[in-house]
Amino acid sequence: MQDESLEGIYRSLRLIRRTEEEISKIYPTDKIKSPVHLSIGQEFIAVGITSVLNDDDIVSGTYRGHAAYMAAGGSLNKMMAELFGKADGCAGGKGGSMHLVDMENHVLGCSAVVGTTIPVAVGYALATKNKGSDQIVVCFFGDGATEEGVFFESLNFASLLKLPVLFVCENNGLAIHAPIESRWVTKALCERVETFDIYTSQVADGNIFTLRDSANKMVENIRVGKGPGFIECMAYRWREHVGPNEDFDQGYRDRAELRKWVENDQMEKVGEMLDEQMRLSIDASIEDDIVAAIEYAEASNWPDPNMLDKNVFAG
Amino acid sequence: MQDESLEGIYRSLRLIRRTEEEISKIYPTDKIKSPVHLSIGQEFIAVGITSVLNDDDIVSGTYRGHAAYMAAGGSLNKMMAELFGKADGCAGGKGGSMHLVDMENHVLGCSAVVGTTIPVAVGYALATKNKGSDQIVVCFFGDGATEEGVFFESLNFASLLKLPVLFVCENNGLAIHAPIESRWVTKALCERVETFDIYTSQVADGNIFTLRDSANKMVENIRVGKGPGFIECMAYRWREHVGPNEDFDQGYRDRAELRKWVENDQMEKVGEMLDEQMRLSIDASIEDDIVAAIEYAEASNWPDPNMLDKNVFAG
Amino acid sequence: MSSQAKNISNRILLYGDAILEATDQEMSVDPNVFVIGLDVADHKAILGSTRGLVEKFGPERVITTPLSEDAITGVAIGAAMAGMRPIHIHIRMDFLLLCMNQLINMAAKAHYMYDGQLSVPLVVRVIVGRSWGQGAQHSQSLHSMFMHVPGVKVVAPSNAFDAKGCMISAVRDNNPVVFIEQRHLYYTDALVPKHPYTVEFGKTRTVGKGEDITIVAISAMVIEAMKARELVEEVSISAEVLDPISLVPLDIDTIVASVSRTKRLLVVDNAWTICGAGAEILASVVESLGIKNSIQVSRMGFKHTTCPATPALEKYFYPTPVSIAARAYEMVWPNKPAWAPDAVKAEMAHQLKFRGPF
Amino acid sequence: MSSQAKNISNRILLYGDAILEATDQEMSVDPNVFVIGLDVADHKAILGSTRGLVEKFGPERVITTPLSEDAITGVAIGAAMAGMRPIHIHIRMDFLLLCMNQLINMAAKAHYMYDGQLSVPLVVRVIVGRSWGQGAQHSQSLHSMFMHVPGVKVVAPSNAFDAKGCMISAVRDNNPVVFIEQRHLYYTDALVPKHPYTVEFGKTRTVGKGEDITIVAISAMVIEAMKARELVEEVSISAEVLDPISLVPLDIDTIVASVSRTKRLLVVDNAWTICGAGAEILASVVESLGIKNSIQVSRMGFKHTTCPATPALEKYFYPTPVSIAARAYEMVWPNKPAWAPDAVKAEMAHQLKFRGPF
Ligand SMILES: Cc1ncc(C[n+]2csc(CCOP(=O)(O)OP(=O)(O)O)c2C)c(N)n1
Ligand SMILES: Cc1ncc(C[n+]2csc(CCOP(=O)(O)OP(=O)(O)O)c2C)c(N)n1
Ligand SMILES: [Mg+2]
Ligand SMILES: [Mg+2]
Repeated sequence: MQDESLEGIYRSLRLIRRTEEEISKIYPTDKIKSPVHLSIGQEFIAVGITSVLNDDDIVSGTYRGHAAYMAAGGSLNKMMAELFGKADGCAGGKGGSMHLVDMENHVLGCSAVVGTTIPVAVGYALATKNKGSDQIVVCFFGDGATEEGVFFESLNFASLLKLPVLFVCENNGLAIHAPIESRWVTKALCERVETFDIYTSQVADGNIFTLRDSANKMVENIRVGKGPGFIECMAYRWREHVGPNEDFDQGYRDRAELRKWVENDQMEKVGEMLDEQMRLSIDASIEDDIVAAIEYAEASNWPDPNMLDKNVFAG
Repeated sequence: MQDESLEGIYRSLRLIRRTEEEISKIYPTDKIKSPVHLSIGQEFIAVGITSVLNDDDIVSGTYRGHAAYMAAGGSLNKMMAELFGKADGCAGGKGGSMHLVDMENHVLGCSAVVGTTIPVAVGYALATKNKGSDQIVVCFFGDGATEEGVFFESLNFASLLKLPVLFVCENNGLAIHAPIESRWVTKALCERVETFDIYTSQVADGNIFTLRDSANKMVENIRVGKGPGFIECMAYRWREHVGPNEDFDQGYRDRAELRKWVENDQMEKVGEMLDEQMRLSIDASIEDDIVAAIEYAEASNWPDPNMLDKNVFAG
Repeated sequence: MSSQAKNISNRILLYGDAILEATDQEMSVDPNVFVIGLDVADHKAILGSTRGLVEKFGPERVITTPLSEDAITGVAIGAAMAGMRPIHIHIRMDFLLLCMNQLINMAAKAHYMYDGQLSVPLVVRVIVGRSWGQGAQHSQSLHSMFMHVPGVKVVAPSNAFDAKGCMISAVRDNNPVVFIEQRHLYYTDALVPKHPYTVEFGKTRTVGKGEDITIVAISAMVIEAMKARELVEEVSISAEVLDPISLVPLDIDTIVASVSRTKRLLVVDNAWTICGAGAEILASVVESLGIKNSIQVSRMGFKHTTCPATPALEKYFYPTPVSIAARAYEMVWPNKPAWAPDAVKAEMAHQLKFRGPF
Repeated sequence: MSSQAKNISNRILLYGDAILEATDQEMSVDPNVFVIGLDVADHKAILGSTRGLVEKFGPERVITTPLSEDAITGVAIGAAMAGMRPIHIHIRMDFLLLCMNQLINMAAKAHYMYDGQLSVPLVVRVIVGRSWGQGAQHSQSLHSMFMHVPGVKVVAPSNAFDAKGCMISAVRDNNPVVFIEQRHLYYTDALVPKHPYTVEFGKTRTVGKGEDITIVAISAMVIEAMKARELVEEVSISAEVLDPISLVPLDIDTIVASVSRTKRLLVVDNAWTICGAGAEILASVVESLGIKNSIQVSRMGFKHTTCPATPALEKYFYPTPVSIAARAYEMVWPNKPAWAPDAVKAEMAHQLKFRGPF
């Protein structure tokens, strides 16, 4: 799906990071007309996973969906315009940051209701299987989503029918501000998922290559019809739950935790593996892309008022 | 809750069996104005479990609730009147067979929507715990109910708060006519439940004493505050899903299976352990009770039409 | 016999068989159509309405599921987004309450929220229970909840002919369609052409012409209203009975036109009335007629109580031909003493072939 | 300062603080009252409305939960059946769609279905979102779904005074109560007595007297309607604004009495109109006034579309003081040319303190 060369991986990591940093700079100007749930620090999951996919595989993300959308190759211009509420946004401004979509680039619509996309992704996989295509569907969601009953129902059904879906739990240990200890009675998520006869793997080292290895094995299994896979990838949310800022002053978590993750920042680590010149040229081209996307969003028109009642029903 | 002597256990097994047999005899007369989901053959579960409870423990059953209701000591007269749709029914005729209730005897209301009572039972347990009482709540449900997402949500929450609830899954291998293999991708239910840090035990031998042993240990743990327990008890539904008859002619299951279970009929087995005289006198008194209950139901009035809009709201 | 042979395509078919035939025909021509749900492939075959489908199309296209209404609804939505056309079946409409999140937050909104990039051609078949102790949780008809939210179509065919035509329309529709089948309708039959045909949504049908009062009846209440229409003939009241067939889209114009003539509107719904389809129809008609064309209006439906299991109370819960006739009389002759139809005729109008258990 | 000191019990309180005070006071007097839900004990404290409760009453009475709305609703119901009085909080009403089964099939029906043996004194607090890209899934106000089903009470206080009084009533009520808090109301304040007091359900309040038209406004629309009332004064229209406060039970009599005088009824809801509270109120009023007292009626509410995220479209989605004023004018002067209020005044009426993000 996404260039799996080192350069490609770095480009993607960097693009997501820098785009979200710019989003957070623009945010106080009120040009972005939408709550934003940033992925900063968690980008390696979306990038690692999509880097092992085929071009026509399907990606399903959440309201914290910028990373999955960009990693999957969703249009940056259209995403930015969507955040600005403009007519050229990927959802014509109707969706905003929480409802990104880009079917041309195989990004399924994101949802603001936690867990809602999980069975939908499974259903999409049912269709790709039925059509005999070898597409697989990757379904991203947070640790909080695994507490919703629909998660288990979806696992059982996907496994019963051996559907080509890779579940990826981005476990950042938080649901808004609630620490996982207040929500999970044990951490035995992978063991639980295995009881549904689903291959699982936990990636705890925050390393994108460990994640890629896991994902590669899973995807291989899935493509040969062995049914769903499940990856629990530990991560850390660097910014506040919603909004552009940090929130370590709020007392519910400790900046020391952040430091560990920053030291292990996969964008930097992968960047360091690249030739300096190469890296600089990638960085420069990304800045151009972001500037262009912001200009695109600014220049785009507001949706015409008569769009309000368009697309309530499909023709 | 229920007499735990051999006689008591036999009495309860026999009462449920004979009552349901009478129900199935009456059924074709259309005096019973309600679908009936009989427990015949599965009575040993309700009886085994309730025989280890205290008088003030709470029992929560399902639409297949006659056995749990009777085993817990719910009024037989009122149950029969309820089936007849009469004013003296345990729910004044408003509930019917699927919505039995007898709060005086600690039987929580049953529900016709599968799985619905599970979190409700957990909530009741939250209240008994908060009140510092040592009541526990037993929550009966079928194998099908474990497929509903709310089951997992309930397990997680009950275990997080270490609530005094004993979950009892009556696994008869069927949901209506769908065999478990078409619904469960694996049989690892107990393993799955254990990942929520809940004590589990599977009772596969259909033996009421094995079940009582398991239940006794669970209840002890629960009472000392160790949190919920879970028992999966294998069983077999001797009659059709709903209605008074057998349905081995329908081709979805084999009478040979029934035979194994009939040979192991716990009512007979326990009966055989009793002194012949004792058994006969219990049997006779049960027949009297059933006759009396039917008479009670017949004699009871139809609910007055003005009851239609009573109790929509509590005062 | 020979006339039947000549026009073999016009048979008498039961309601459930009409739905079955529509499903079979659409599955035969479009490989994207599939059936999914609890018990769709067992020997009871959803009151016969899926009989034989699994044998003909295989278990990949007639998918039995675990008890997981919420996820399965999401699965159907996802498959629909990928271009398939699922028919998800629920043996009771009450169970939709388990999957409202998927239906309302996802299916109803997807096409709009993703600005047309995705659509959800999903049929949700639901049976509405009644009688034989169905009680509180097996008797609800919750169509007004779906009417309330933009993005879902709602149909409630009252007879076998419409059932087949609406089912074919629903399957071919590119939107989520909630397809409501009242349980008692399964005991009714009608002339049903054999060839595939569609009944267009948004066309109110005049099922009985009349001059004195317009009775709009929904789902199984069409049958009750038609019986009431016969009963009021006895007192020279000519009632026009309309069947909207689809509630979203709702053809209000035909209703308004009828009411403009009769000056009286009675809506009889197979549901509670508060914020129900009847409230909507009354309000719309009155808004559109304006103050100068004032009319008499009334609503009937479930009594505003939970549904009791016992027949002793349940019989007062539903509108009947007798209660509808009495209400119509009251509206036409507000100042005459109350009237009730002849007991024998009323009894006959009341009869139904159905008897329990489900 | 000294007058404030004299009557310290009459302070200006924000909407959220009024709810907090009610909760605190009820928890203090009744150990059975407890709070449960996602995020009820974090530093944001549900827009401040649970601030300090966990410190005061401990985590056993202010229970943070996993993301399991369905089960937690059942848990609250079970605890209520056992005699406790839970307040279950949802940061968005849209999430109730995850627990409709428990709310409708269980909470609403239990008291009836078990013939009074059980009751469910449960308060379900829900916040209705608006603006700043809330969009399709964070903006719904689904009160009509609950009005439709017997057994649930529904309240939607439009100001801090009612919020406190209704919360205390809700907690003491022996039935499930859905308590609706529109997000923007959190920026409004009112005089709120310090002592615990109740606002009785089923009493429509006249918030502005008038002669020419009756505007029934629901939840936050009361504020918009009051601004519209000012705007139409410019054209000598005297509008009466009514706030039903509770939708179940609904005091229709006060509305009917007002409309009998003004002959014009406009309902402005913070929700979709089809099968909405407005449909119900229109239908009930027209039914009860009968053909001889014909009146002019109209409804406003959400545009019948999914809610768009972009403000460029969202601004046309909601009724505003301007659109309400224009509609009222049209109803009072149907034959005069259309009118819109003075732009500057309209703008001022439009202003709100709120600005995003949530
Ligand atoms: C069903 C539902 N319940 C509650 C919310 C409010 N909410 C929004 S995000 C969130 C936390 C989700 O946590 P997680 O799944 O771990 O994702 P993360 O935000 O950490 O990426 C909650 C509770 C919601 N959007 N949907
Ligand atoms: C939520 C829900 N879905 C479907 C049904 C229809 N239904 C009634 S009983 C039943 C089977 C339940 O199986 P199980 O839980 O194993 O209980 P059993 O009947 O075997 O005792 C089904 C699917 C229902 N009542 N509720
Ligand atoms: Mg998280
Ligand atoms: Mg079973």
